[in-house]
Amino acid sequence: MAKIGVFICHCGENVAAKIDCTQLTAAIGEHPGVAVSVEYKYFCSDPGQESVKKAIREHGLTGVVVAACSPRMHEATFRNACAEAGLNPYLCEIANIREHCSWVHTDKDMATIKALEITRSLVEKVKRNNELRPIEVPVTRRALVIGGGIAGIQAALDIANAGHEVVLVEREASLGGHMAQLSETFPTLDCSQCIMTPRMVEAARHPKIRLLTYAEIERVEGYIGNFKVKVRMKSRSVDMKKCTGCGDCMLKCPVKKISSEFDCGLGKRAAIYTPFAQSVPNIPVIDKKRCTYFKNGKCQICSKSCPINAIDFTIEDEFLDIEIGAIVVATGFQIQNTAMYGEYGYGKYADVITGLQFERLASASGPTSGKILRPSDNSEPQTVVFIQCAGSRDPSKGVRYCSKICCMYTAKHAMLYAHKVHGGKTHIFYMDIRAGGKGYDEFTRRAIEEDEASYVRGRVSKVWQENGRLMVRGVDTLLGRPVEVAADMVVLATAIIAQPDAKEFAKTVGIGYDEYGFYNEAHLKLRPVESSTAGIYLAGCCQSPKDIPDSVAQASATASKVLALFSKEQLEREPVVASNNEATCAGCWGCVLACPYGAIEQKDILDRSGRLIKRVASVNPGLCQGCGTCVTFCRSNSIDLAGFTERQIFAEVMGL
Amino acid sequence: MTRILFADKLDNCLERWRSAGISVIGPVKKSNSSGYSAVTKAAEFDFNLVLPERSIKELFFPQSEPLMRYEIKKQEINTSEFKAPTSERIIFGVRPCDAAGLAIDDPLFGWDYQDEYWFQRRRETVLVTIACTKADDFCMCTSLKLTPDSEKGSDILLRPLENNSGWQVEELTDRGREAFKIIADLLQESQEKAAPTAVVEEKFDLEAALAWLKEPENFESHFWKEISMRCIGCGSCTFLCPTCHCFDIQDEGDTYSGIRRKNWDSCSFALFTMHTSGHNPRSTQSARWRQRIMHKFNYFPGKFNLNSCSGCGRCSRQCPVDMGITETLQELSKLLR
Amino acid sequence: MSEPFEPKIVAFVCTYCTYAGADLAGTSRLKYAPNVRIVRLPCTGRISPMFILKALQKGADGVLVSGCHPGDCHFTHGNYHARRRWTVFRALLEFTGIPLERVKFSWISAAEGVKFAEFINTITEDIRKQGPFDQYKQLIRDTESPATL
Amino acid sequence: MSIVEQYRTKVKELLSSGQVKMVIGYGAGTTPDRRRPLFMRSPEDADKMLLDNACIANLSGYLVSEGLLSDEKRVAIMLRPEGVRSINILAAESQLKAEQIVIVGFDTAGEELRAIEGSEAKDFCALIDSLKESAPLQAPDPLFERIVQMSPQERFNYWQEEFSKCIKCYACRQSCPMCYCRRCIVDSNQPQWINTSSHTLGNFEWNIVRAFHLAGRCVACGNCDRSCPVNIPLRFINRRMGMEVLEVFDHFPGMSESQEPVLASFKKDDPETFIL
Repeated sequence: MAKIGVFICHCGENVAAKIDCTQLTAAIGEHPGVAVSVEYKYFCSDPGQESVKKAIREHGLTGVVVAACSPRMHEATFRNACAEAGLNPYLCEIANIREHCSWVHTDKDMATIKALEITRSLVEKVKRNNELRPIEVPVTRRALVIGGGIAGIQAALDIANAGHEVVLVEREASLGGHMAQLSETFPTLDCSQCIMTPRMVEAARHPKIRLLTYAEIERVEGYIGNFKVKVRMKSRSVDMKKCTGCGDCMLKCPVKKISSEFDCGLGKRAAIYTPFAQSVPNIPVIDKKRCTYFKNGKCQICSKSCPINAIDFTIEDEFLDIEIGAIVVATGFQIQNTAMYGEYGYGKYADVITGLQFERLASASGPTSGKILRPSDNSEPQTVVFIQCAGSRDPSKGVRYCSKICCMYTAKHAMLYAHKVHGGKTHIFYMDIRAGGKGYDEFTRRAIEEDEASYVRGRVSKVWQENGRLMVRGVDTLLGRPVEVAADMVVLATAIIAQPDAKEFAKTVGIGYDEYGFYNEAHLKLRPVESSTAGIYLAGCCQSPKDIPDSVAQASATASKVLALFSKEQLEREPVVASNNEATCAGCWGCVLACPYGAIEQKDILDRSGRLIKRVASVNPGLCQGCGTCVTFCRSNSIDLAGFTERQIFAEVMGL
Repeated sequence: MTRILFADKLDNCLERWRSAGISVIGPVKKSNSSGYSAVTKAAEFDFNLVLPERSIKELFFPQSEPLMRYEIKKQEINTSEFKAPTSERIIFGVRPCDAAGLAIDDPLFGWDYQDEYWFQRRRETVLVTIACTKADDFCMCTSLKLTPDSEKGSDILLRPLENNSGWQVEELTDRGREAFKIIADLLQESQEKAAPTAVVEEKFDLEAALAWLKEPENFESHFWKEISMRCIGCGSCTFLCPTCHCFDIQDEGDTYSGIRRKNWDSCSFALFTMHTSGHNPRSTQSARWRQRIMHKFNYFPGKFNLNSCSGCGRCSRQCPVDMGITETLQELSKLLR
Repeated sequence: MSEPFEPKIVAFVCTYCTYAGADLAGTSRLKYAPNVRIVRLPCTGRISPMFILKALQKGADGVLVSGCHPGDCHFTHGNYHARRRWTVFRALLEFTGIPLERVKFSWISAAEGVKFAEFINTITEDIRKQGPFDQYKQLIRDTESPATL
Repeated sequence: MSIVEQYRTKVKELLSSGQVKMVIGYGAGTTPDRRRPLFMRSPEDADKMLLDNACIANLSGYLVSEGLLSDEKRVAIMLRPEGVRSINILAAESQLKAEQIVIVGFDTAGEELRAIEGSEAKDFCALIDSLKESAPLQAPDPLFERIVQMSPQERFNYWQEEFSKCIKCYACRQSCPMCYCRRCIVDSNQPQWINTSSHTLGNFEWNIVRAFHLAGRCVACGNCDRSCPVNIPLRFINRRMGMEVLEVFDHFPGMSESQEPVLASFKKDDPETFIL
């Protein structure tokens, strides 16, 4: 038999002024199953809580309803009190008679009736509450960081420095990502390589970090604290244990004219190569598509030139299975191909380049050793036009969103150019200058005021070649007139887009993505670094366009989430999770599709001899967040949600 | 000379009975479905139906009968019983198979516990049966040793006249005589001839079928699986059957009060025999169909010396997959030969 | 009739948005009609059409269902699933003759205390104008009457 | 060769070659106008097979009867296009594997019964696409139109009268290929969401919940409607649901085995004009 205690709180005058608490106490006392009903001025006070505990002990209560303020205020308080008195905390419910009743109604009689109905429906609910215990999930205290750009490196270092193992996976042959390609960085103009390289080395040498470059994630299974990850180690054809990184092979390789991805096509590389001089690890890979041996079965010059026989053409892809507790996804971005702007002539005129190509030109380790030279004739451009929003904020041809970093790097480019080419002129076509950030607006002002960048507010309509120069026609919307500039080089501030395989990869890992392919955070404002899947976190541009400080900050934030998760051996989770009645489940998998968290899996029911009897849905309590969408979907009423079971809700409605 | 009730007097009869406090029920087709319903005017009767789709059973054993109301108080539960209605009534235009069906169920509802919900209604009801002058492919009363003008269960038997203008009246019971006394002056003596009763072909050898069913080894016969393969497990045969009588007790209500009801149930339903443990002794549809046949033609006769079937043929007539008792008994009576 | 008709309205709301919005209406001391009883669920995704049917069986003259605005769902897309269900269920109610004025759906965020209060007032007045849901109540009464024949 | 003979030959071939262990088709019924499901396991059984315009029932529900497909052997079934759509839904909802089902297709739309090409569900995609295109153009049913035109009160009364006839025999459910749950929600009694008593309230609840469970899944084969022993026009409710999902979500059930269930998927910009 149910023995429910009902505790009606006056909340001083807050409740008592509009609800006749004495009448309410008497009326609810007559409700079937109510063993005790008492009123008190402040149940949330110490003596109030003590009286609840005393009543639980004295009457042997099987459930408690506190009619008071919103459960969002004091549910935790009273559930704790119940637990202290030996009653399972989930056998306590709160009837909200303050926010939802006394504070919003003026008629005392009506308010009292309403309070009674609210309270008794919760008495009916609590009669059907089950004892619940926090779900404990064991945690493998090893993190996986996917992506070896600045965000991934930062996250890996932060986690490793806290003493936990990290597996850092990078699909290119070297760490570094986009940041390694940059020249100087805004707003301080310090050299990107100078701040990046030490980080790369630190990550590679860190005793807690296992660095897997030229590696890709094949499969992710499991759930928070207990992922099983399969990593494909792509074959380098170079024995990593032997190779000393002397570079002889690259010098001897006869195929040398491959356009360098790292240099954005402005430089060349061999078929056996490291992406760039400071690569970490400094071990080359063979580009099998271009290598003469792999194409024709003849050559092997690199192998012959290697003093220590580190080159082995027979090495195949290897697979590693790693147990992981938490995953940081830091897979970065791509820049948009601006081919859709035929009118800007990218691809047609060699001197129309992207911002990233400009970075390579300006980089001391780049193809021009830091000199700004035109790709067409290696001459120094005297006038450079920068076109901002060449793709961003353009719903018709590009993308709708702002790529966030272009205003700043364009200002930086103008500055770098001014510093390197004295007397050179810059014109910047822009839509708005978005320079929010520490030192950012000052930086753009400096570009304008000290380095005489000429900002023209308006869009460029056409770029064409005339007498060896690039003619740029646009409009100055502030002056309201067309502008035409003869330039030697045009730099397009192209949009940041998601990695081309971002959506596929999201499915591999099991996280959500938006229409652009950027990964969805669990909550844009309050949980910006968590993905919608528990235990998987997001850092850097894979979530949305960001600059370096933001990427680093987000990376450190993911590290703090991972460390919080790793702070205990067991992960405790609210037991408000779904579970399935396997006997009645029809195995239609509607719940599997409907679950926002991928928390429902298929489970085979076998008989004693191992024969398949049927397949049913099975909820993984480690992943379930307790929304209950599956319950509503389930036609056979097989799935139910603890804390809000069908029985409880039914009783609550029927008790109204 | 026989007494005749002419159809044009029917409205007067209804009026007489109504003034005597007797309500009249008869075969009616409305909303595209036929059954026995309350009638106030003769024009509402539909005597052309071979058989109403829903059987007469629901007038004595309603599909959902409230048994008692309960109110849950803190210290006690108050209950009040529902009684079967006590108003007198005449069901006019009953088919002989339906009347016989009621007679078949009488011993069932009274063998240990007298089900007053049934017997109260039986006592208060006069069954005025009309002999059948036409039958369809599903009628099988003759196979059950009944006839299209069987008297079983009836209080009055009417035989339609050749010219369809009325009925010859045969009073079978005192209750029938009572009811017809009220309209005695509306009946006429006449020489009018009754139309021939319908010819219903005998569809199976009942004795052979019964003998086969009694053989214990046939319980596990492969026959059951074969014959029931297309059965989809709905309850339409059992619910339309005039003699099927299984029911379930349900409480319906909210926190404060509710009603305990007696609802039809069907041995065709997969959950009919489901145990709380999850075990289901009749876990296949073939076991359930076997149970239905065995119950009607083996267990029920064993207990009451009666077959629990009056040959109305509704089970076959309305089966969504064209199964039914006829086919099953036909097939199994063949097995013996 | 001297007593004005006081409709009974049952609301099914998600705890993260509309429930919190109702809390905000309370903390802002906004005044609204006392006819609504709230049933709290974790998410609109948990709100089954059967809840609505049971509320009607319990004698509700109106039902309202409310949760987070699209894109705001705490569980990322419970409300998108709910929206589809509602669309379909509404069509079903309409086709079987349940007046749609009696079953209302809304998005009310945790910040929309004012919207909540106004919404409750509007729906209460709407349903008061329509009067008790007699057609449905007759069905309920029928279940309580003894078998007639 | 008549079309029946062609099909008999085909069935014999399927069975004698061992390609399938059973062919589910139609045989003669009790009366000349009736057809009943026929389970053919040997080539000779094919002689009992019939095929004509009276072969209306959608037989696909038999495929999910317990144990039939568990030995992974193939089963052939005679289906109209709606039946093929049922197969797609059953496959999409993991109740069977489409490649295990050999479809012997035919169509009774129009005057003449005609054969349709294909042997697996995926072979009928083009046909089903064209059904989707023509779905909105279906000739209106006068009674359906009348129901739509009614006031809510009239509609309520209309349906209550219809539902009051319901005897809860569940023939609608049992004959429906989509009602494959091992335990129907109406049989779930903790809690008892749907009153099992067949008073009009209970009948209304049952019929509305069944229609909801079929929303976006019903292929309008008509099995429920034909099975109903008290002739409740169930097809109308299902049709209304079908119209809704087609109009609002562009969903035509049973297009392919990879089609997502309409109520387990969503678009962020699904219409929501009714949400205040």
